[in-house]
Amino acid sequence: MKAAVIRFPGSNCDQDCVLALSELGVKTDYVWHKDTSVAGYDLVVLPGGFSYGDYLRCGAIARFSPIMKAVKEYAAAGNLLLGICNGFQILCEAGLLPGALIRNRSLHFVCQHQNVRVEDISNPFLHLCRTGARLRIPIAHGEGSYSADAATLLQLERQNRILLRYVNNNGAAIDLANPNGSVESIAGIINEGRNVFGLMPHPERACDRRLGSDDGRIIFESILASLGAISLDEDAAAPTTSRSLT
Amino acid sequence: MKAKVIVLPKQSVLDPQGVAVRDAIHHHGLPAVKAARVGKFIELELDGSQTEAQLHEVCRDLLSNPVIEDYKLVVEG
Amino acid sequence: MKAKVIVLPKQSVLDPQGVAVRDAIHHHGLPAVKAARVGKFIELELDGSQTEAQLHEVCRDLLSNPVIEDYKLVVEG
Amino acid sequence: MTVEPKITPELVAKHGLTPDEYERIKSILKREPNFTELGIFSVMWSEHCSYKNSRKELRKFPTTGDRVLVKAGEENAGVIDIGDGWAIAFKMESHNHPSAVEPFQGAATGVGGIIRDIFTMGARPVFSLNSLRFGPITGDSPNVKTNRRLFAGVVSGISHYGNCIGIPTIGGEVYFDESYDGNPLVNVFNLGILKHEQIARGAAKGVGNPVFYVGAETGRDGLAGAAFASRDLTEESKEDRPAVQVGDPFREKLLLEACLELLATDAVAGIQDMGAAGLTCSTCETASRGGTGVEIDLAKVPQRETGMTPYETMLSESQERMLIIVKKGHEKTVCDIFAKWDLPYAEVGVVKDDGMMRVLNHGQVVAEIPARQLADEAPLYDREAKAGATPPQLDLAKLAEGDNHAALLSLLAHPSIASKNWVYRQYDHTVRAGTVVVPGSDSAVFLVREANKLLAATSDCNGLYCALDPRQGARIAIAEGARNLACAGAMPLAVTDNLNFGNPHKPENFWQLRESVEGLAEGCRAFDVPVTGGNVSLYNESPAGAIDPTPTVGMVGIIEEERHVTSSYFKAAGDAIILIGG
Ligand SMILES: Nc1ncnc2c1ncn2[C@@H]1O[C@H](COP(=O)(O)OP(=O)(O)O)[C@@H](O)[C@H]1O
Repeated sequence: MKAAVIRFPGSNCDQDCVLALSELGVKTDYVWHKDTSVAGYDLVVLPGGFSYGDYLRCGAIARFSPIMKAVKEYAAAGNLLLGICNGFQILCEAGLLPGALIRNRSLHFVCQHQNVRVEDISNPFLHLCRTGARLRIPIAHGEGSYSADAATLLQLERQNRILLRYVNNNGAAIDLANPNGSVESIAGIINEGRNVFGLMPHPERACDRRLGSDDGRIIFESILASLGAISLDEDAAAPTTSRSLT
Repeated sequence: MKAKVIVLPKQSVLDPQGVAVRDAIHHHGLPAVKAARVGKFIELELDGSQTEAQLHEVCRDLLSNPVIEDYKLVVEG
Repeated sequence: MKAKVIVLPKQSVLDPQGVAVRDAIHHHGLPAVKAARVGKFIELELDGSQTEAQLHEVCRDLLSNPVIEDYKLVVEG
Repeated sequence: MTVEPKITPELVAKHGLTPDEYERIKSILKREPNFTELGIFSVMWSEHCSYKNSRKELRKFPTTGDRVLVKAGEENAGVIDIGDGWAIAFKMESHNHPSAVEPFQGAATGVGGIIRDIFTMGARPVFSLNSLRFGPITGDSPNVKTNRRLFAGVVSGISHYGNCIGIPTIGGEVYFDESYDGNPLVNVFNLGILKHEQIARGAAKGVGNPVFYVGAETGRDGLAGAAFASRDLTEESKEDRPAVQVGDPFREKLLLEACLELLATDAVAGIQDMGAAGLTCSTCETASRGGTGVEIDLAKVPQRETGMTPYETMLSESQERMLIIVKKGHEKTVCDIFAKWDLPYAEVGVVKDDGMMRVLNHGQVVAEIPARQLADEAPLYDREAKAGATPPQLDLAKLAEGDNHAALLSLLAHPSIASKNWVYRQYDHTVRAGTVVVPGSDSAVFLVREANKLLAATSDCNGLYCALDPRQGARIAIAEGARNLACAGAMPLAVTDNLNFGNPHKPENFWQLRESVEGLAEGCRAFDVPVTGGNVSLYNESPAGAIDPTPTVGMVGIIEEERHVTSSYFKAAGDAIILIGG
């Protein structure tokens, strides 16, 4: 299998994503934002960062970059597309996912290790987890508060498209554990076709136990398994709680 | 020739900046301010070769996000 | 009763947002836009018990940063 | 053409030059300088660029060692060997004065400046630290409100720039004390990684080589900021301050990637960032280091504003710009890479063999100065040093008996001691997927993946100790740094320092500077760590007085084995607690 990490000029998690995938044995290429094709890839990642400085709104300008036309066609054909942090913002701006990400309610950038709960595993990105599993993954964003109107939320809920929620150490999605004011503590959602996943936490920063958590690996491993690139003993891989050190 | 674009969060959308500004004004000792909303003001200098429809397109597609924001466009001169 | 405050970066100060917006508009296919400046738009709802001088003070001390920004205040109604 | 002002003694004084210094300028030029040349001398001979009041003291630092690849003062930053062909470049720099005027942009552009210093060396920046000082922030007095605004503004400025460019800020320190009322200190540190053979030099080598300007267009920002940083802050400084520099981290990210991509080719003969004194500093320093001359034409410099005079263009401190000496024949490589990253670039001049810094405007000479004398022969001063009044001694016997429990709580609640989570939560400290020990412990620990090396870093200085005894305080700062590293499992490698003091013309301030430098030097010898570079910030003084002497130390160590990595938190109930030392 082959993965592509899109490189916008202000991407800054592109190298981390390539590293995480490469360490799992995936051949991964950088694809420049001025390119116009993602043909031949089995996974496309929109990495975190500040794509075009994020001067207007996060992801607003990136949405119009030349590569995005190809990315949209690629997604429309049912291929796997993962947007992390700024990548999630771009997916929303581009209309590939509903809703929008607005300024954190504290008005401050927030960087910390964060618990998130897996809400649904009937998708290619989390199927190796157990529903309700708690993952500990870093977040780092200033505009990560998910916002959508009531009709959209209802639809997301009904179609089991909310995949991750911010929770506390006991796995409860209480307001105190919500780092940015996201509606219904939403940390990640999927599209109707269940092939486009956007999330604010950074799984690529949680793939190495030395960094305090390798809970992010399960997301990449799920992707690989669903593409048939690895076969895993599901029980061994599925954490019911965090596998992190602390 | 100039265009001015005002982009404001929709009434239904949470505006944490607006709340923070109102609270700060109260702290400053001016309770007369009942509410505040914070948006963007964008001033464009034009050479006249554009149409108003083109400007609206830019406002809708780029300068604002219709999911959470409304915009107002005024072309001058 | 309402007040509207426009805050813009001073002319001599670099406005990276403005440059990014202009470039994005060009990419979008509208070369007619020669320059862009991006600032803030703040709408205040008032109960009428304030004076204009108080509002100016809030604009100067709180809503704008006089070192790099200018503001304009319009009180309505 | 605008008519340039006539040079008068008042104008000379306004440029911060003494009559003696002016005479020296005339003897170097063998004539009167014109207005542009006067401006050029004034910035190059400011304390900020020439260290004319501190250089003799700085020579007391130990700067050599087995691991030193590039020594302090030779280039933009020192370079230290960390084994297996890998090296690190690191340095600390202050942005105190700009942050006092505009905390957000002042701190942000400080981060941008130190990062440029590091990638100018050919290194990829991998993490940052920050060391901050403010006046008290609890209470309601106007001073306290200002301090809170400065504190919040500085932290969000660092957060904005560092997060956007994608370099984690993994540690630092914050102290609050009256002596910093109105005189905040913002010291920022960056470290980069490179292979030995990748070390880039800031020298204009190769007569006939073209000189390129790359990066952001030049505007009137920060005109004469270096001179501004070499004065006391007064009420008027708010009036005559230079146009504030605004940082653009997005542009700098592009510049960083483009420069590293270019340095990986064989096209570059020399590279230098445009920091304080921008074009002036970069042209004369590269010429001086290369033993060559440089000629540039200002008409070719990308400009953001219209109608800029040669004086303004030469003295502008616009951010995110670099000067690159390109090997002749490799021009296209430069153009291709900078076009790819959508950055402005221009061939603005050429390397000459006559030792002159020659500035043209549309082909007409507007300044012509011997480069080496301008860059390296600023007058050096021995200032008078005299110990100030002995600080009052605390009589322990007279301390009132109190409620220990309440005393402990109030200590823990003091902003200097309380958790700094509010600060470092705003800094992206996990980007680059290498932070092994996050902020909150004694030292941060970072895994540099490209080199597979574990580094630890810390910044330390207790200004109060230094006020009581600057020599002892400085030694303590080094010892504290070394202890913090040891507690993370690391062996200290080297030190960078930022000397923050008051006006050096006052004998007691100069005495503090001298004592502190000697104390730092003693500390470094004791731990066998060289100083690889740093920065001097004097004139941290308001009408209320000078700051406490603050020789901030940034120390880096290496952890040989992963199992040595240690953090400072209690891990589990029942673990033994042992107190050692004392
Ligand atoms: N400005 C800052 N930026 C990032 N981290 C900081 C900052 N200030 C303090 N910290 C972190 O908070 C922790 C405690 O700092 P400090 O109180 O200086 O520790 P100590 O007194 O034990 O040396 C350290 O890990 C330090 O790196």
